[in-house]
Amino acid sequence: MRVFPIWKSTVTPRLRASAVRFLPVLFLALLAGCAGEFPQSTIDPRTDFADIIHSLYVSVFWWTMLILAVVWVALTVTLIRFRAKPGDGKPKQIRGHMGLEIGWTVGPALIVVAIAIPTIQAVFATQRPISEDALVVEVTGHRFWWEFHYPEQGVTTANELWLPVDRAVTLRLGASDVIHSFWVPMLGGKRDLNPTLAVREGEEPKYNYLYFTPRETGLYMGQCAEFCGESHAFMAMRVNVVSDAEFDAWTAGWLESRGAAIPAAPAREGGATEEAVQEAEEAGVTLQAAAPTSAVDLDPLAVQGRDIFLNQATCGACHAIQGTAAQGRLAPDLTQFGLRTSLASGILENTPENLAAWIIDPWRFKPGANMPGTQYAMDSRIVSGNPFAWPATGLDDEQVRAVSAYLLSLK
Amino acid sequence: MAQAVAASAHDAHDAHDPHATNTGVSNFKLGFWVFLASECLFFGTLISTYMVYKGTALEGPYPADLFDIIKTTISTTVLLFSSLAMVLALHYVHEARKNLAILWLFAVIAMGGTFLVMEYFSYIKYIGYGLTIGSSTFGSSYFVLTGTHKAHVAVGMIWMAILAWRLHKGKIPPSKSDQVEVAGLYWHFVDIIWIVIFTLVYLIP
Amino acid sequence: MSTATIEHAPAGHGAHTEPTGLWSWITTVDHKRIAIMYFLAATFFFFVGGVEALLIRIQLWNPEQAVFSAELYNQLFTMHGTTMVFLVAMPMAVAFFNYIVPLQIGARDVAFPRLNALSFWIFLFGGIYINLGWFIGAAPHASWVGYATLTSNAYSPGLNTDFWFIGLSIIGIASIAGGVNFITTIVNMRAPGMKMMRMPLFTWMTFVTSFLLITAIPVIAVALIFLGFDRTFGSVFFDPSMGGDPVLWQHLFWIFGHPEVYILILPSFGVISDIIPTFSKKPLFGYPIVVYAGILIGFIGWGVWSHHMFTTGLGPIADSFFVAATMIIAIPTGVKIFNWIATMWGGTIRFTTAMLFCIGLLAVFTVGGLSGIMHAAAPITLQQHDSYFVVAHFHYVIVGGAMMGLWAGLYYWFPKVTGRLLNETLGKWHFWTTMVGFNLTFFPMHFSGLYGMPRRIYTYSADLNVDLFNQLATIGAFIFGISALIMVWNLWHSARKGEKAGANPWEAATLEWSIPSPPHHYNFPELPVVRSREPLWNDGEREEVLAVTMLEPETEPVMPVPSYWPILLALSITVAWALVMTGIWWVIVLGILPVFFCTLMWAFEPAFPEGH
Amino acid sequence: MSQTTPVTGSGSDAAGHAEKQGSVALYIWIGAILAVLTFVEVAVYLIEAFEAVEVPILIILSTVKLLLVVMYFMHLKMDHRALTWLFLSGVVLAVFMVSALVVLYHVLPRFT
Repeated sequence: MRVFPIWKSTVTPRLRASAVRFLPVLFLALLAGCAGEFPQSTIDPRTDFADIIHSLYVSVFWWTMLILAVVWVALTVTLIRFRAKPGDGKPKQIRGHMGLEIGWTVGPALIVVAIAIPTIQAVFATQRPISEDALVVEVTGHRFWWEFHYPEQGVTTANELWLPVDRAVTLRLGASDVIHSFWVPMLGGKRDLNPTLAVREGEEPKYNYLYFTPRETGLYMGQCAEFCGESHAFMAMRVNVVSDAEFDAWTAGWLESRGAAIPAAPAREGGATEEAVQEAEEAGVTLQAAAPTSAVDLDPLAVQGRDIFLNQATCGACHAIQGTAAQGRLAPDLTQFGLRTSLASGILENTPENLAAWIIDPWRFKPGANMPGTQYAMDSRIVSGNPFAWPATGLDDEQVRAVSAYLLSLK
Repeated sequence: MAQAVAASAHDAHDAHDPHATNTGVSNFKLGFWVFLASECLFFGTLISTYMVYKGTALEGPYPADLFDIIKTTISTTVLLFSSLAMVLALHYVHEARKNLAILWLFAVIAMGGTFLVMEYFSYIKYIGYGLTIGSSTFGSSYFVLTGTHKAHVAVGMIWMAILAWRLHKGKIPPSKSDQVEVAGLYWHFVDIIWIVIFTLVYLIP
Repeated sequence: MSTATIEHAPAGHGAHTEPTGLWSWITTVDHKRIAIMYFLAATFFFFVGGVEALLIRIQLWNPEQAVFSAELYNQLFTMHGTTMVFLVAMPMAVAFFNYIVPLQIGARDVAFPRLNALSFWIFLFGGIYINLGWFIGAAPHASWVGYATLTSNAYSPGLNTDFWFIGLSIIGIASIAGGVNFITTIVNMRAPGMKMMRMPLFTWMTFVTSFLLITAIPVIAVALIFLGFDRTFGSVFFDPSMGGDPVLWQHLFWIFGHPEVYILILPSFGVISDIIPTFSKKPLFGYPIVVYAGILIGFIGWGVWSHHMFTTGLGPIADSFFVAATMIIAIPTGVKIFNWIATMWGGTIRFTTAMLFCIGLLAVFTVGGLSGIMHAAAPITLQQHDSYFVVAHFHYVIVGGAMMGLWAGLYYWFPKVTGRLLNETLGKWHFWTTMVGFNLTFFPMHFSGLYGMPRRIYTYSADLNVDLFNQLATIGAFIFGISALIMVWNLWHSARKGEKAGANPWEAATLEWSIPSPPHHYNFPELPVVRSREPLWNDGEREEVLAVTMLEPETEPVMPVPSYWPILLALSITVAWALVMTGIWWVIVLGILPVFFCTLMWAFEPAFPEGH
Repeated sequence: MSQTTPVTGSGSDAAGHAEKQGSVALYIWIGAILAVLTFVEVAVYLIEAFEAVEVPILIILSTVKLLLVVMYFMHLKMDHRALTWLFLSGVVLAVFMVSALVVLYHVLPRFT
């Protein structure tokens, strides 16, 4: 009997390659019977790191399908062929067969080796720095929000991570309270943020790291992947991968908000320099880089809001806004807050209504959060023993609107 | 647990037919060896934790500030000799020399007691230097490890006392020597755990 | 019936008629009664954990919906996991160990009958204790793995975590005692001629499981003690600000936790290794290989724990070691599956409900095993860890493996326990609703995981686009719930009105089928002498001759006497442990005194009737 | 696992207890050796010349002590082989666990 190599003759190599790659995805989508956008898909890689994982996944997927097919076919054939029929006699009493035993030990062992070798290669490939001049971001997990600090640029932000496209990134991961896990599926696999251990003087604390290079601009969704308490489900984040110019403009804007002298370029491309801002403007980026920190630029409501924020409600005890007296480090840095697309660590769209509702009652959206509402203190709804405490802000709706207007004006 | 397993001495079927088991070893003794295997893991975890935290204490006192090797060597030797006393006690139970057996059991209790008293004073000293269960990872792992061991010694002493009393009452003839033998296994096991602790905690820097 | 049985009791043993009444159950030391109590308690907890699962599924029906509060949801999934692992799967397996192992090896009871009773009562009180939190609204809420710092006083104030760590450590005592008991029983109490390599596979796997129990449980016990000290006495084992490493908790938990997985699955492997030959009318294919594979799984299972920690950041060298060790386990597991299929090959397969569950296990457990291979590849785990993909994986392994096997065993051995067959029609309904419900619940979770839905989340964003998968899962869960109701109805109905079974309704080969159903409380009037691996099949040649012969009738089987000290000791241990929660030293000392007293009373109480 | 022989009613051990025990002299000898080994350990600890080889020597010495107690005081040498296997399973896993954790915490970090 002639064997038709259907696979070989009808599929072009290129198509085949892409089929091998996307068949599992297709197969899954078909089975699911629905197609749509999956912003946290683990099988839609957009970085080198995610690519390595995905290609390993695809190859292991096919190996497992092969094994599954063998087992299921053998099982089905056996069940049909040897079902009890009327008049069956006593079957032959077979106790074993050494050849078969060796066969089905060695066979799977070979498959295991075939899987293990690329796996271990991938283990090493994904756990070493990509390049010397990678952009370093120090990520700190808090209950229930993310802090991002760019030591090279001197920029600190929260919940929305900005990364330049096509530049290697090193994320240094740590946590301030419990274990969290950084997971933006399209950018690659997760890595835990362990609470940073206190060490003896002169010793370096241990951190975890993630290394990758985003290769497409876009807004990527992620969330905490290690159970961290009551609002674990609401600890989301967004990663904004932008062009170099946009990134530089963003950092420059942040530094300008701070009102401090822009530091000299310490590393590659000088972080955020004035030239970079100019370049960005020349490139036609419409980003509002220069932050209007002077009262002149603000509408009256926002001015009133700033006063409430800084003086009446003393939000600055926990929050920081660069260029103002607010320099708290317990809660998200709100500089350039108006640029954020989301609030409350990625769970709400950043609209004035949502912001007002959040300021009035954070627990409505994020139970267990450390932020006080307008009517209740930070610890009043938490069982005793919470080390954090802050009184209710006591703002009325008008004041809340003012604060919202102020925060949204921070661009 | 130790008590529960020990207490099931009477459970063993060999109470009425000592030689009906497959191995010829009584259920009680065999079961106790299995229990000791389990205890290995129990102490193994405690020792692992001590080893993991070795050298990570943020602030003193550190082991080097505290440990008095000479004193610890003396208490270790006392515990070692209590094992010798234990094995002699068992020997005389086999030989049906009740009074000698009781005497050696008392020796076991006395030496165990000496060990505990010496260790108690070193605890007092350490606490005086500021080492507590909450002062550092060294304090936590050291006190829980050695404290668990001391609890085992204390349970063993009570067990020996009960055996001595039963021997005195004539309730442990040579045919029931298992009761003493298993207690001995327990005591020796506690001893070898100390051998390990002495080396890993006190001697290895 | 081709196999002869001994339907008579030795004459003149009126004293051995079984006592009845509640008191006789409370004080019983009979392994069969203890087994039944284990089974009933585990079934009760199965429904508790099942209701928790259904509530979880209701909450996840739609995205961004809030049927319960986040705090209550956290309690629900924590208790679902804790309950299903420690209060359902384990004790259910122990119920089978208790009933079947002594019968399979030809013993009259386990090695330590009173210790056995103690194990049961401790388990029961511990199980109740963990659940007490529900009544004051403070059920455990830090997930079943209880990762450190989340369980510390700072982040878990209140009693929630106290109920968890105290309850679990109480149950641990029961498990270690059970493990000691079964190892001793199997090594020491086999009938004449029952060599190790003649033991039925279920007994073998009980043996291996018991080793895992006595070696793995102490590790979690110590970890729980550390946690208790941290919470109660201010030690700093897991306090990062003092250099205490939360990752150490993960190590200790998974050093226990991975053997625990095999504690759950190996008994089921044993069960189906006994059932498949019976309903294929062929001896187990490759008996020694299946035995060695089981031992190997247990042994290697001890060295793979860090594959639960690939995202923890142990570094590539450690990761690679655990990748390799984990993948090696796939080999003996695969060997077992092929041996089971080969056992059926060439046989005459009868599709009884018990056999259907075995086949179901082979079909779905393989799926779970293969997703396990994906997780063994560390980089893939970086994407799938703590996502619903993992939830799908371990439910395929634990429900599709462990529970399926136990249900197979239920249909297989129910006639031995009650003397009546379970209704086959209801049984098939049970099987098919289980298969449909189970797969509908857990298969879609692979997709929600692949599309980025983390586990242990109270609700999910509508943007994730995983509503459909969650809704399928919820529908499946309710079908699955119905299947459990069918099972219970079948148990209730058949126990009273089922068809009479006789001694060996399945024409099985092992020793437990040589005695009447239900067995006398002393099991074997005379101890059998065994000459082959299938004593009732006469070494493969099915004839009307027994490969079991009975020794000369003993004058009187001497059975241990009932005792109330096990339940009292169990109660005092539970109370003593609970008092540790107070952290007041004299209360703790007072709590220990009753334990001491009960232990002494137990020790001095004769286990056998006077004169023996 | 344990190799056991199915014995029923075989009284081979019936009178065996006394024979299986060592003599008093043996026990005293073992006790003396244990004491000497302990002093050697302390000497190794105190004498600075041994610093380089201190750890392996200490581990070997304490293993010898441990084996002496288990084999003679606990009679494992004279008892049924099954007991050795049962106990060994626990010892092996415990040693494996301690060494694995020490390697994970104190050795591997040096390579990264």
